[in-house]
Amino acid sequence: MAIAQPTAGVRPSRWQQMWKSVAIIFESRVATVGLAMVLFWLLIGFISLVWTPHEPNASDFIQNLPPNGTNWLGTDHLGRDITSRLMQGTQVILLKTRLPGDSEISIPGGVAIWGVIGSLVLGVTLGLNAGYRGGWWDQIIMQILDALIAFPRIVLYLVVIAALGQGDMVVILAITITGAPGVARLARSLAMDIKTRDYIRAAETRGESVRYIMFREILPNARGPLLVDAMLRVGYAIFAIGTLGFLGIGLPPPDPDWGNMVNEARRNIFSNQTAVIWPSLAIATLVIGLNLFADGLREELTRYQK
Amino acid sequence: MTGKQKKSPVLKVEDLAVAYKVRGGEIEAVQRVSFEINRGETYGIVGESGCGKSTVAWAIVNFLGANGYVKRGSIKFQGQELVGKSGEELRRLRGDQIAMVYQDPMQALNPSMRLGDQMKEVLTVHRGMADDEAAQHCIQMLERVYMPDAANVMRRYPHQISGGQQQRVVIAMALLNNPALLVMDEPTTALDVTVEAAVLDLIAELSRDFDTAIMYITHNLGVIARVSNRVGVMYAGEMVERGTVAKIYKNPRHPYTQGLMRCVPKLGADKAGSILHPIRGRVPPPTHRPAGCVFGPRCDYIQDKCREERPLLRDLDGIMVRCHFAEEIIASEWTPSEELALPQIEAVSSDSETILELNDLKKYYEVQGSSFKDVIGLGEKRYVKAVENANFTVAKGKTLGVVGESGCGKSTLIKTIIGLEGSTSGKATFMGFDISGDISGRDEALIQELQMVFQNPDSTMNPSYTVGQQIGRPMLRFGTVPKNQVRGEVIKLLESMRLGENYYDRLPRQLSGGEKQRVGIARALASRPNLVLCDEPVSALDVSVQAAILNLLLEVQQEFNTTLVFIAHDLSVVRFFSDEVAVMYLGQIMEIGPADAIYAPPYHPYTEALLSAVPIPDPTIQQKHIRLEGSVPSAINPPSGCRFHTRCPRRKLLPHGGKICETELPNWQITGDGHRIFCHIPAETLQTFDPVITVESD
Amino acid sequence: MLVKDCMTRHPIMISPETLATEAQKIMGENDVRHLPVVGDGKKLLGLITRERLALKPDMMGSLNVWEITRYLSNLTVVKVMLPTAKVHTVDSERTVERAASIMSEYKVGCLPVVDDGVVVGIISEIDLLHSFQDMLGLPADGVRVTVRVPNVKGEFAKITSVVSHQEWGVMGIGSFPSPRHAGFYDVVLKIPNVHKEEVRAILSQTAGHEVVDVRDVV
Amino acid sequence: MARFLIRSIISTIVTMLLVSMALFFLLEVGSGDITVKILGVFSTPEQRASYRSQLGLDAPAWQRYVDWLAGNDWRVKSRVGYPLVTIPNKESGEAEWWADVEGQPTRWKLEEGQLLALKRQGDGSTTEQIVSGDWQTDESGAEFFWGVDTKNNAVKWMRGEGAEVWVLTKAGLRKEGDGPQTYIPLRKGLLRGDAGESLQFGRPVSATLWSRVRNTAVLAGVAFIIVMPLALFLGIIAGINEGKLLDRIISIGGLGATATPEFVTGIFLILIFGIWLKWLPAVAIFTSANAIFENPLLLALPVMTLTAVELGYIARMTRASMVEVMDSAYIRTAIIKGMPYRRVVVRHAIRNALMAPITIIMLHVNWLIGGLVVVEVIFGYPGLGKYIYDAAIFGDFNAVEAAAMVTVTIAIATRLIGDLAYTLLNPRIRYA
Repeated sequence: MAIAQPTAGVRPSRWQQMWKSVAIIFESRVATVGLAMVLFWLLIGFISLVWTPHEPNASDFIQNLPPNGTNWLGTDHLGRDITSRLMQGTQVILLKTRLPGDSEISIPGGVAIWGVIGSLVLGVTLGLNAGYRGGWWDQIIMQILDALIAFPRIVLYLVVIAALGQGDMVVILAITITGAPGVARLARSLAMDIKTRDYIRAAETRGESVRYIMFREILPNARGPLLVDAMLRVGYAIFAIGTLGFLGIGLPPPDPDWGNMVNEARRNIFSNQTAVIWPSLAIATLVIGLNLFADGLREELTRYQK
Repeated sequence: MTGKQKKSPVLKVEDLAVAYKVRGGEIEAVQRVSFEINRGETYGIVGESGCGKSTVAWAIVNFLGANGYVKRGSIKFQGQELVGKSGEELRRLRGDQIAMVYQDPMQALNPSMRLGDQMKEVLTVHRGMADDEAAQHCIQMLERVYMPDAANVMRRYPHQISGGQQQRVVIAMALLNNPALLVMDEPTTALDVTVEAAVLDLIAELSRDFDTAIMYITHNLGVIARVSNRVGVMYAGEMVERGTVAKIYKNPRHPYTQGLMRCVPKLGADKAGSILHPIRGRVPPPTHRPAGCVFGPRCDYIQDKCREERPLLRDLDGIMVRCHFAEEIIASEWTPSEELALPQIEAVSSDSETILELNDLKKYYEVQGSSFKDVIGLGEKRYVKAVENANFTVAKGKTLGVVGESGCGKSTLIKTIIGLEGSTSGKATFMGFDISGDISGRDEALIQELQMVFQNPDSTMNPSYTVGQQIGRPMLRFGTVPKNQVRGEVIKLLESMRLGENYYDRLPRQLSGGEKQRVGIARALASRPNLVLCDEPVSALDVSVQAAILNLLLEVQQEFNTTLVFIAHDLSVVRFFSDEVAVMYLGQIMEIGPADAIYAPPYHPYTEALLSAVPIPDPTIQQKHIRLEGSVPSAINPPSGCRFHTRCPRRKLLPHGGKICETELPNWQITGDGHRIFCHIPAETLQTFDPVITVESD
Repeated sequence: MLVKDCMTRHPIMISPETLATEAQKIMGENDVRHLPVVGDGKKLLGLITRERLALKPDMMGSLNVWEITRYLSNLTVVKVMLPTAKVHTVDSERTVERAASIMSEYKVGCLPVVDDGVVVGIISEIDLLHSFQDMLGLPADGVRVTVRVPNVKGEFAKITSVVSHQEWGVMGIGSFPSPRHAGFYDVVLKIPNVHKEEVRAILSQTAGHEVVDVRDVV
Repeated sequence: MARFLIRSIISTIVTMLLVSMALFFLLEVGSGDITVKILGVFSTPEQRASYRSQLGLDAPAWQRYVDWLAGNDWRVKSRVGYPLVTIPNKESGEAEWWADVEGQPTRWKLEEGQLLALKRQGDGSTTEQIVSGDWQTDESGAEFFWGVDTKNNAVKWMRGEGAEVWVLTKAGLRKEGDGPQTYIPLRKGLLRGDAGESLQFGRPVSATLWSRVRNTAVLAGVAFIIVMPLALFLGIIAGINEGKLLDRIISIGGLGATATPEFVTGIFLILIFGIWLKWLPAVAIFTSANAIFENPLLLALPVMTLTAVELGYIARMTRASMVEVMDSAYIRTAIIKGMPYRRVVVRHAIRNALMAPITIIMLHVNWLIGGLVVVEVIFGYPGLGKYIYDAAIFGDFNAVEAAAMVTVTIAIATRLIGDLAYTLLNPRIRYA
């Protein structure tokens, strides 16, 4: 066959290929800006693991100081350094999860990350089963998911926390439960689309097992949209953690939590306005960054597919 | 009628170049295209996909999207330059003096507006006509395009009428303002062959009555031969040849046109016309066009000059051709080069064993109604009778072709055989084992013996795995090849598909449609099956690639002594390919027998109608004019008696206008040598019909 | 013969914003003498003829060369066209002779064919001449014979019965009041594949009929 | 269409049942001992157990679920032997349970081993009467009596074995003899509009819930009226200008507004309008449940916060849908038919483009409710959201259940409306 081979025999290395797929991000200005915002907070988080300007939980300073040379962003109503608290606030969201019990053990990966991973695992499993098997499987799974979706998200959080109490694991569970229906719906619609393809027929005519078809034939082709969705979900999760913290039922103290910082500073809003601004900005920029990144990525991916 | 001179062309396109701006530059999708269309003339533009045919059409109506523009050349409509006309002036021309009909009528109609409203606005906006007056006009026009129950159709929504009717509505809508130019872009491609034939008749009639100039774009050489007087052949964004249909079809001068003619099956009087010779390679994308002659890399006659210099359009006995050596190239003296050589088909001994046998196989699907009773499960159960009493045998190493229009049950038939669906009743045996249930009840060894080749090249391969992984999977799964030898076996298979070892690590998106289809065939053969079911394996491919795939299938059949069941909607493809042919209509096999017997009298009336509908790319061939009325009835409540009786053009040959057809099932009439016809009309009468296709003797 | 059968369909039409110079060019390139000016939906707004586009001396007198150029480059056809009210038009369902009488009465060379205000075609004197030729069977070979008959009921039937009795075909037929012979009609017939003397002999046999002219037309 | 409707109605009913079960079991079974919260941490296990049985919490969970959902008077009736009725209390107006003894509303109490029947008179007062002859005997020979006590429970007394119970009074826990063996708190059930008593306030939940729902409806309604037309308009404008500057501004602005949590938006609005500009009250003090009607300005900031969040979301949805529609073949047809651009957009595009957003907006209502909780907490707005929040923090599960069921009902009802609207807009389903 006289087909010109674009690579002329030399196959690009794995790294080159990976770079090529990553490079899509930089095609989109929106995604690049979003990524920069997320990376900024990740970097802050990693720095805070080894260094913060002051002890985050210690009331070492005068209360309600405006920004100054020592306390770059001022102090809060208990005289704690806001800069240090803000920096450490990234940890519980993105970098570590405290295990229940009195032990001081933490596992890597923040509450938001584990929550999203949880909803991905649960949602994808349910969604693939509903979408690929169809029939009664679909009816029953969707009915259950519909019931979950019918709960206003925050009511579900409140109910879960009212029932199980506060804690990192509870928040992860709450995020998992509220996120799973959305993931499942997406996975289901992707599975329903993909299962009409002829390569699924080919697998069926080979007598492949249902599990093989769902996880080996369908799932790899659904990963693009699922990844973009997961990115958005990390944003939602941070959003939710912030909201829970703000409502005073989020991650337990003593480690600083942005939402809770806003909540506490709000009570002193007339005497100290800066204290409420910083954590608010932090949450907003991180969530917006993730959204921008996901949005730009999605746009770029659909363009790429065209 | 009169000796009136046709003074000026309705449309005159000169040296047109259309470019699209893309990231980092622009692509010239169309270059150096010139042609003109006269009043009342139908001008055909033919070419494979990606040749820029549609771009020309969009350029004429100046609808090239945000990033496309006419880079060079001129488009003159009725003496006025269209390039650079203001938006408002263009708007007034569109829908008034220039109208357009394109491929998918379902997409072209607004799903949430009544058809009447969509039609009326053409008149109310352009002519400022009152609403009820416009409605009257629309109904008249719908009646003019033979739309049954026109007044009622006005109140309907697009999804409530059939595809053929949708296309009639679109055509009627285009003609409402009596345009001087009608641009039609593949208007019948999405339609079934009998519906297509009726729409083509309609187009010819309208062009005559309204004196409208029609620009007819299609990939189908047969359709061009039927509707148009003159034709332009496009290849890779250029018009490589143009002239009258009669001349070009008789004696094509450009190597590409010649190649096209050789690779489309012609449903002629004899089987020899069905031998196909593919063009090697594929159409280059606009970004990778060669420097010299665009067809150079695929041309059998390529010389140095062709690589260096772009040929100009030259006049050769009234045909304009873009080739340096057109005088020296004579189509009839062409012989296939070695790589395109046709497989030698040896006659398989006819007494070989039966491998597949179906006895009264039925497949019904339960459907849910929409009444309250149905929803709560108390309604009467209704069924789509997708396959009814299928009876046939296939001998080892032979090919059975199954033909029929969409919805005739041919796909369900093979899904049932392969086990994607279980049958409702009846018996199916394969190699002596029962296969009437679905695949979950079948033995591993049996599954391995039955494989399938799929229709759509874009979805036949899993985009996430490499070619090698996908071909290797059946080997691993069935353990036909030891694990460490899989790679070698896959490469062997790739080579017999004429794909090299370097394809092993490629991903599907790096392959062309034809290559993907080859890999699909390789995957089906990987488990060394005895029977391969092919579901329209070439219908989504360009004609020049189709031929290569068909020939490849024949070759592997020889090599592996595989039995094939081959589904197609196109009678001409099946003829060359099959030993036996079955014709299906609405779930029922109407006629079955050796291929040659199907294409000659006695015909089943449906086969006869199908044959007369197929567009044949040869203007010298005469076809009987038989058109089916109405549309295919629903398979939920198929007509009683003979399922074809509602549309049968031959029914009146029977006493009492064929009353018996409505009430009683016909018997199978055996007309010798395995040829069976399912019809009430006696075989002797059927025998007296003239052949549908005759070659004009001049 | 009705107007719709002999008119030119899909004539070249222009929009009112077209420049006069552009209209002139279109006329020249396409060899037409009349251009209907139409709005959206091909509604007739007026008519442009060559004369209309010619510059009128009284208008030009006061302008210098530059001003004329500028005037012309901005002149749109809407300013010089004959407005609809003054354009003679014809319905596509009218007879050809009706169209001919309008044209001769008003001494115009062309009529836009208008149905419900929408231009569906154009009929010119050339078109009428074409149908006249067709009527008398001009393009084909045959014998053209002129028979003078009295203006009495039944005379025409006599000719046709003779023709049909002979099993001749008729390719064209027409009748005119005989020039300078009041009370008579000249009937012109075109008959293929016969000898002209044979025609003369047979048609002369009818009492009262006189063959005034017979000739082979090639 | 009938098929579609029936399906969605059936599905809605099943969903509601599932939701109510999930809610009930999660809260009542999952949460810890509510009596600790009511009686305080210093109460003894004995006191708690007694109080638990008075609340009926010692019954099996499924039994309590049925009682909660469908009431239990119809079940208990056969034990008492008389029909059970509710009669409003003359003073408080709250419903009281009485047994209907041949037209005479009656309750009972056990005092010093004596069974007394309290008969309600027409003026609301009661007369006492000793009814020792009403004791019944079971198989083992023990004498018992089923009746209605003065605290709206169906109770079982055993003759001569008055149980010791801890009764909660205003002054604290008090030990009483002559207590019943078994309590079944009588209720009409959620389906009949009885959500039980608030554990926090000791009053019927429904008494306070409805004014809260009304307040929230006002807040959400005002926000909705502002958001919908504005968001759809912005979305359409952005959609037909795809890729241009205007589109970029609307899209990215919308994304920013949606991605910012409500409490952040709210705080910033308070800072800007309440503290820096001093245009609006920074912290609204809602003196009474009717405050919003007396001073509508109090609504301004909550509405603005909700608007900011919802606007971006709906506008972006509409934009995406509009972009897709404008790219479709039938829009191309309309343009090629020579329709003016305005007409193409208005007649051909908008209707199709609005189908998707309308269903999504309706699905989005429960997101809106989430926003409402936060907004009401920030601004101290006496609405449903704050009610749920307060109840959840206290662990008042009767109140949480009732309020959550209200929100779920609203969410599901709007979804049904969304489905209906979609059906009406989309002829493909309407005439399927």
